Amino acid sequence: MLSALLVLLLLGGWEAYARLGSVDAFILPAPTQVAQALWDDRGLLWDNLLVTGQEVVLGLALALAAGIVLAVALHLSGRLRRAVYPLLVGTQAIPIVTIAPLLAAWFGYGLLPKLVVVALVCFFPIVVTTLDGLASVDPEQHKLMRTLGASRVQAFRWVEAPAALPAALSGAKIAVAVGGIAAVFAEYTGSERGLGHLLLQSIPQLETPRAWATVVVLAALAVFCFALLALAERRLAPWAHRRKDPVT
Amino acid sequence: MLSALLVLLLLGGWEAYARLGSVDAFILPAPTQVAQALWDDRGLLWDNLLVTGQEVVLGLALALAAGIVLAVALHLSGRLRRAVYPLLVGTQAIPIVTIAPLLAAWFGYGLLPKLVVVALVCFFPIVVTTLDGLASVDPEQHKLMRTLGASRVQAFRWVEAPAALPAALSGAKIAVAVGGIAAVFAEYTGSERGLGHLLLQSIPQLETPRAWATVVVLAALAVFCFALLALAERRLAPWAHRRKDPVT
Amino acid sequence: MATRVGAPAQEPVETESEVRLEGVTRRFGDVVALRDVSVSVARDEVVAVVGPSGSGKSTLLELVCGLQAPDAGRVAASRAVLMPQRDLLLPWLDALDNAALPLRLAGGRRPAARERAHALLGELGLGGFEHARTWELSGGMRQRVAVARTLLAGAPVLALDEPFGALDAITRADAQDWLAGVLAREPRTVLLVTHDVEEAALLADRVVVLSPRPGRVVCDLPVGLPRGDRARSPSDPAVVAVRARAMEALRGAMGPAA
Amino acid sequence: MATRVGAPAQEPVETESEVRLEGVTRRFGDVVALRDVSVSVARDEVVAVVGPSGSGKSTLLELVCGLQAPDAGRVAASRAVLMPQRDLLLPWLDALDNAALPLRLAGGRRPAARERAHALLGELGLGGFEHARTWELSGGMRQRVAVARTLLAGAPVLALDEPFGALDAITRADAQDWLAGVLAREPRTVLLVTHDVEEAALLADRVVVLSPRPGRVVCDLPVGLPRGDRARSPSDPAVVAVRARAMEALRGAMGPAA
Amino acid sequence: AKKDTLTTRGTPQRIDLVLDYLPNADHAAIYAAQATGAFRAAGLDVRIRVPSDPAAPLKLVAAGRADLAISYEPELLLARDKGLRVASIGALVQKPLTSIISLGGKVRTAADLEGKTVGTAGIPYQSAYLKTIARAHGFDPASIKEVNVGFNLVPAMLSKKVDATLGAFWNVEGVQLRRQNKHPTIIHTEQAGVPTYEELVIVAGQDELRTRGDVMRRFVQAVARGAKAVRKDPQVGVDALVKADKSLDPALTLASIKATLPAFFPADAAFPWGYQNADEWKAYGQWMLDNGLVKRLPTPTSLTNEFLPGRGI
Ligand SMILES: Nc1ncnc2c1ncn2[C@@H]1O[C@H](COP(=O)(O)OP(=O)(O)OP(=O)(O)O)[C@@H](O)[C@H]1O
Ligand SMILES: Nc1ncnc2c1ncn2[C@@H]1O[C@H](COP(=O)(O)OP(=O)(O)OP(=O)(O)O)[C@@H](O)[C@H]1O
Ligand SMILES: [Mg+2]
Ligand SMILES: [Mg+2]
Repeated sequence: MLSALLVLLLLGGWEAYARLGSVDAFILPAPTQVAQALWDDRGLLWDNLLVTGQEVVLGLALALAAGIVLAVALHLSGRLRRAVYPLLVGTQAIPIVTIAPLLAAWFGYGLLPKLVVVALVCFFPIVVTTLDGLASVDPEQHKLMRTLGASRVQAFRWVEAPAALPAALSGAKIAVAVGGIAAVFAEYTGSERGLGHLLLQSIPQLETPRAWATVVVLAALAVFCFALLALAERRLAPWAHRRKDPVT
Repeated sequence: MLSALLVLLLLGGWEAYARLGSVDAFILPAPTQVAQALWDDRGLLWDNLLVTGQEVVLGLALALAAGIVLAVALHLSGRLRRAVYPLLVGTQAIPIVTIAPLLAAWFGYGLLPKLVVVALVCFFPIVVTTLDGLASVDPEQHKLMRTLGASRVQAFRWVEAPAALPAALSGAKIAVAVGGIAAVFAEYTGSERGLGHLLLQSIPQLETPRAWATVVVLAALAVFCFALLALAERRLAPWAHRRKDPVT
Repeated sequence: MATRVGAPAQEPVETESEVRLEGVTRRFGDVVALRDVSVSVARDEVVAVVGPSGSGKSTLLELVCGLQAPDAGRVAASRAVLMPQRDLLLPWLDALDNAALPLRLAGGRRPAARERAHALLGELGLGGFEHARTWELSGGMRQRVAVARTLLAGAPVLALDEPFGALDAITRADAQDWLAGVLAREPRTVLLVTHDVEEAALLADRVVVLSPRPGRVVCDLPVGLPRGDRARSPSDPAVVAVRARAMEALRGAMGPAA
Repeated sequence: MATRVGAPAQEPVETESEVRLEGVTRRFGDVVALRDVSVSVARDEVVAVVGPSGSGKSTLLELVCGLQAPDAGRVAASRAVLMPQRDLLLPWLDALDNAALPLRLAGGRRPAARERAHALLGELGLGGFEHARTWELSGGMRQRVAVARTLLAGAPVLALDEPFGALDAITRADAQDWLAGVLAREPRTVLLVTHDVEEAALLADRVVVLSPRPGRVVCDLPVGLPRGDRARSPSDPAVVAVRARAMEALRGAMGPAA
Repeated sequence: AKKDTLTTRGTPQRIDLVLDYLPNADHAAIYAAQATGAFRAAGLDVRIRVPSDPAAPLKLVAAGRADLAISYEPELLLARDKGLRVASIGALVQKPLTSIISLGGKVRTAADLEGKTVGTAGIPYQSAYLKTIARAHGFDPASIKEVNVGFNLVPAMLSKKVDATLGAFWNVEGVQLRRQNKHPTIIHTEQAGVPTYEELVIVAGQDELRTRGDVMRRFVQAVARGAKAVRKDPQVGVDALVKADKSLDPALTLASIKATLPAFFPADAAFPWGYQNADEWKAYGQWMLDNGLVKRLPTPTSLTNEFLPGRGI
């Protein structure tokens, strides 16, 4: 309700702003023009969405796997954490343009370098939140596991993993939201298809409505992935989402 | 110790790989070349670091303020959350190139558009983790506040805010680590100075060692900011960081 | 006096009782925690509630405090503050700040609030632990901090859920004496859940016995000593009598299972 | 039998006692929780520990379980499993899985583990709540789940920290009978912390009384009934006698403050 | 006083100039005009802006968010085809800079491109260049395997992922590769069958031509003076550029300016600096139309030489 209203208000304001010529259409097209482009280019957008979607999904899977394994490894060994964590933080400061030539030299121009870029961008939030989640487990629960004779792995399986799950999912939500844009960057460094490629083509051709339509599709992809994960969260960690207020 | 060893091993391997000519020096310079560039260009790097550092610090401050205010607002109103959260997620999918002309039209070419870009990139992790932190407060603690007659604001001040603090700091750490790269992107939208500008200029000039030296400086900036925040975390939320293991 | 109404609405309650439950039923899914419970507590009266584990005692207190709503019947009560069964100390505050929390919530300044809390913690035998972090306190110490916090809320009605449950016999006797003293000096309306029938008989004006789940009122025993006379000993005949009758009622309610 | 040694190392302990503390001191910063405490528990003996709140009872159990190390003296014990004072049920598991946790940790399959836990929860009066989430249980129910979990760990030594502290008199009596029965069938070495002196006298072969902080052993009272005879009643003269002497010792230890 | 010296008194006129890309040797004339005070002497206070991407300057000028921009002739024609009201008022660089570069001698002439793998930056008209070149040399355009390598034209060659690239500038990457002894083969597109065009042009809003003609004239003439100063002493351009952008390598910039000097001025000395050849524009526009890059033949109003030194009035 409010949601729809807000969106309408926003679109209305934007339309008015664009229509009143406050800013030219090739800088900011009106929503109706974008909608028109969405419709006209639906085939093009859909085909490229499939390409980018594949990159996002596979890249995210890679990021999730790598991120969680890394977080667990760093959590289990304090020495490893002190050694590797700063390096991980450092990786986040590497602009793709700098390593794009290296990635191309190693992996060519196919799907692989895109997956690597998406994974590189997405794994970090997962590592940070998972690690913080693992570290903030109630010490008393650790004691409980020790007294029940649990091994390190078992303590992880029964206490640390479930306790850290909500935090890890926070990180995954961040990753999933930026996954699309990561794929776009990856496509910028050389590709023949995908939404990023489409953007790269539409911007110099001054196809501004198409560029914005592409962005709308990207945003929809992000929101969709995010919503999916938020849903998964409620199923995976019901104890962190119980009703707050029994009295209305 | 292990940390130093690991770094040495990594650098050694890299040096060998680069020196053995497996890959052209214009694609991947050897660490010694990068070190040389770091030394030779120290003045240049330092000057540009100051520019980028300023963008990062101010942009992050903006992101933190906006992120926390937004997270709190979304937390307090479920309707607002349902309306605005998807839009926020959507913003993360907007490639800067698309809105760069708009930013230039609105904010000109000075510091402001850079701050906006940095803030746009950095505020999202803060919103997500803070919101998740606020939502996962123990319902029993909410009951306690209600029975003690606390107002909504007081419940926030005494229970929700401290309980969500560790999660919010997780988000801030992610933000701080990607702040540098956000500033680099921001500088791509047009600037004469800064590390991002330096990087872009080094590409056509084939100054690969300088590009990598710039990346090293960026990484150092990220690690520095991250470490600072990790330190702050231990002081701000000691209860989430108490000793895990009384027995050695 | 706030009124919370379940399904069948009823006419307004008389005002001399500060807490009044009428025909209250509370369900959690298939589990019926309380069935058709009516209890009322007059101003400055102390009513103890005893009953088997799971008979709905904590639920009853949360209803009185407005933290839950009845599924049927009505609940009317002045502002009541709950001391929850699990102490729920906030780990980001030290012992003193935890106890002083209600004073801060009422708008008090930190130094003044801590001073009052300091005195109370001392009376409860926690002198020297004012600055301890919550995880540095023993179980009984935590409970006493929670008691101090509840008292400082200054509400007309106190709903205490096993306030001394984690205390050893001696510390407990001290704490009971202390509470009786406090109530004699500044009378309050108290609903006291306890698993100790002797404690009930010692501190209360009336003892309400609940049946096993679904909780119903089995009997409502007046202690029969003058209201306000709080200096009792376990050997007072009235106390011994009520204790025995309550035990009997409990046993009877538990039936052949016991 | 694991040995944990504090500052002054000593010679090996004899093996007939399954738990042995010798001259143990434990400090937390300025707070001395235990000072020069020596206790030993023979195989299958049940020793109750009573003492004022904050006297170091929980600390003593954690020392025995190897969760803390002494600052001085030595601790030697077979594998001991702790039932912590706060139940520490895991919110991501239901009641049954919480109770079955130690079986799973020992490598058991889920169906078999849940079956054993199911039986035990039934004996403890929790039939029908096997699938309840932890936050749907009452205080006393949570505690019983924790007791079941501890028993299922199958360790030779049980360290129980107020296992029945949140139970009403009747449920508690049932639980005590049940525990006595379990121990009669399959004897175990037990260290039982309780604030209820009667419970101590009813269940234990010996009652150790600790002084207020810093905890020291004030006296060590044998109940004087044959080991293994666990079917006692509160009115047994031996029980009554030990109860009285323990109370006296406690009062004495608390000194003029009481 | 010389005819092209227009000195204005009073407060200088503020001009926002958006470059096509980061400052480089191509902009030597502009920075020289700034450094030698030619702008100030012309009563202009020029603020040089570096854009977000090469497509932005045209949009900003068309939207009135900038006064002038540096852009590319093909981009300008494309923009006009999309309805942006912009026009070129002078050529900053007279020739195409976009070139085919190859390392390792695999491609020595345009004819060698047959059957080769060529990296491009993925810009649409680059494909059209390749097709035109293929046809001009009598081989099947389909035999060229085009790979979009984004920013990484040179690295793609260095890592031998492509045999040649189309898109790098012969006066920047080409010069630098030569200086680094990589022995690049450089093929200029206009010599390989693509119609010639002016790589960099000064762009103004079409509606401003009338209203602010005086300012445009002063601007173009000041830049012309900068260009002449650079021709006289390339070091002037180097100093001005490096002062404005410390990340530029002086030696490379000097080499690059020297290499570009011939393209800074019309081949025929009879024409003033900045002269645009309308016939060449027409031919290039026709080529764009033929290759489907624009929908209509560009009109002559795409360019005007009216504001050049010694023209108009
Ligand atoms: N939030 C809840 N969700 C589901 N069931 C609940 C909830 N709270 C209480 N119950 C159920 O209601 C019944 C009464 O619980 P309550 O906590 O009131 O018992 P109690 O008398 O306080 O017991 P105890 O003495 O053990 O604390 C129990 O069967 C319990 O499982
Ligand atoms: N982790 C800790 N850090 C600091 N002090 C502690 C810690 N654990 C226990 N103490 C202190 O040690 C003393 C003994 O605590 P312990 O929990 O053993 O008492 P207890 O006998 O179990 O009391 P209760 O009956 O109230 O549970 C207390 O003064 C307590 O404050
Ligand atoms: Mg209860
Ligand atoms: Mg204890």
